[in-house]
Amino acid sequence: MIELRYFAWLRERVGTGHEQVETQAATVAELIEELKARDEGYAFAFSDLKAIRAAVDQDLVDLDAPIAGAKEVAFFPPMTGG
Amino acid sequence: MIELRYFAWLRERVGTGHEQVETQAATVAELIEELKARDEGYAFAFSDLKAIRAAVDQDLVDLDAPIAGAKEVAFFPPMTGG
Amino acid sequence: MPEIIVQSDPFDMGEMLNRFAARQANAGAVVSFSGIVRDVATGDLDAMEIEHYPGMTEKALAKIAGEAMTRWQLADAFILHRHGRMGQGETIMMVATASRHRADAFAAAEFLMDYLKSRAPFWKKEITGEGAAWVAARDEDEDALARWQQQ
Amino acid sequence: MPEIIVQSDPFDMGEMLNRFAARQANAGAVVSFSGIVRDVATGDLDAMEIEHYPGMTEKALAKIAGEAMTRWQLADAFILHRHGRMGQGETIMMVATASRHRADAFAAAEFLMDYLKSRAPFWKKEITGEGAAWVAARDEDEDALARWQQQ
Repeated sequence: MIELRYFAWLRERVGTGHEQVETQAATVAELIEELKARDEGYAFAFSDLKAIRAAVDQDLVDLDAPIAGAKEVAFFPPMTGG
Repeated sequence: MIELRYFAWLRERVGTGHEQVETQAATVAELIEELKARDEGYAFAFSDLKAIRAAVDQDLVDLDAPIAGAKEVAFFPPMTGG
Repeated sequence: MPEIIVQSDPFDMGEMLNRFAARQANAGAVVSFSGIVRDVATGDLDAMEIEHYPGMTEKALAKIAGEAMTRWQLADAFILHRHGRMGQGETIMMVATASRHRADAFAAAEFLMDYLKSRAPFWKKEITGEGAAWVAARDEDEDALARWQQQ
Repeated sequence: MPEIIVQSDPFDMGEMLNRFAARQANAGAVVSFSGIVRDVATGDLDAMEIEHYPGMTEKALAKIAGEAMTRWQLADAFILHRHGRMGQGETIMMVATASRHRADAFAAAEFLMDYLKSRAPFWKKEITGEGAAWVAARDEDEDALARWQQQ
């Protein structure tokens, strides 16, 4: 089981801030494909991959990063701190 | 009559912070030559022209600047503010 | 060690600057940056809301500060970033750097800001008379980051 | 109009930063630089004494600040510089800039510092156990200035 976390408008579109999933995905990108296949809400949330950032165990990663052994994968839009 | 002012080590070497002089000099550089001709103290103070900065009426100028009509000419080493 | 603070409470930027400067035994140059909630173009901002990723936030800020400490001759660095709701004129965040060399203090503070803007997990939302809208990331913030990677 | 203060009295950098930031109605980015008296290499600094050129000092600082206001999109600028005698750890001077754009606030503050260092009529003298010595101007301060002239 992996803990998924969502932030900002991605959280609003998905409709939850976190959930636990079983996944066969090897990478973040494959995990996104699994999520998009679930329903229209997820498909819409992840429709523009250029606007999606991801973190594996709280480290920012590229979408082709592996998720083997990860406890937590987070998805969010580009950050706007400062 | 022009008011001359000296600052920092130039003031210490000349031995005064200000004085009034009559001068025939047309430029700052000519004025320096007149001063150097006065005595050894002035000659020593102005011996390294690369280390001399000047202001005419409180505006920083190059040594070849004219002094016609100036009320105040100041001499000092390179500035070390901040 | 750089000090990192993440909090929702308001803070006093002057007090933080004094506190930071007071612990610099021998660094003559102190630079600070403060970000303040400003109005939107339409002039009807009610509040700003900042969401963050607890846990990752502290980790990302510590990493950025550590990187600044190795890239420049810094005596110290400080980052404070708020989350939650704040009104116009309130201070959102602050960074401070201390060095013997002013160029290092300036460069490191600007580096911290550029990284904070687009690599620390904060998301701003503007609440106006029209409703609430997430602030879009700006291309120029990515460009600002790129210059540090070239070095 | 930029505010220029030349004084011998100590001042509180945090208080000055707060005062400056409080009058920025709509500039989200505030940068400050503070210079603090630090020890000399031999470790026996008793005090620093700063001589200046009353009249020209204020004029030179106002000119530098005015130039910063035209070169960058600044909402405001502030310069405070002390003269006279001050001990280790005391604040010598401070500049602050405010802008809607952080890059402008940073660049203008660094520009003000580079000009202040070698174009404002201040001269530093270090008083140590060995006696008093005028601080020599540094080539790198002239180099720092040169980059602004190329633009």
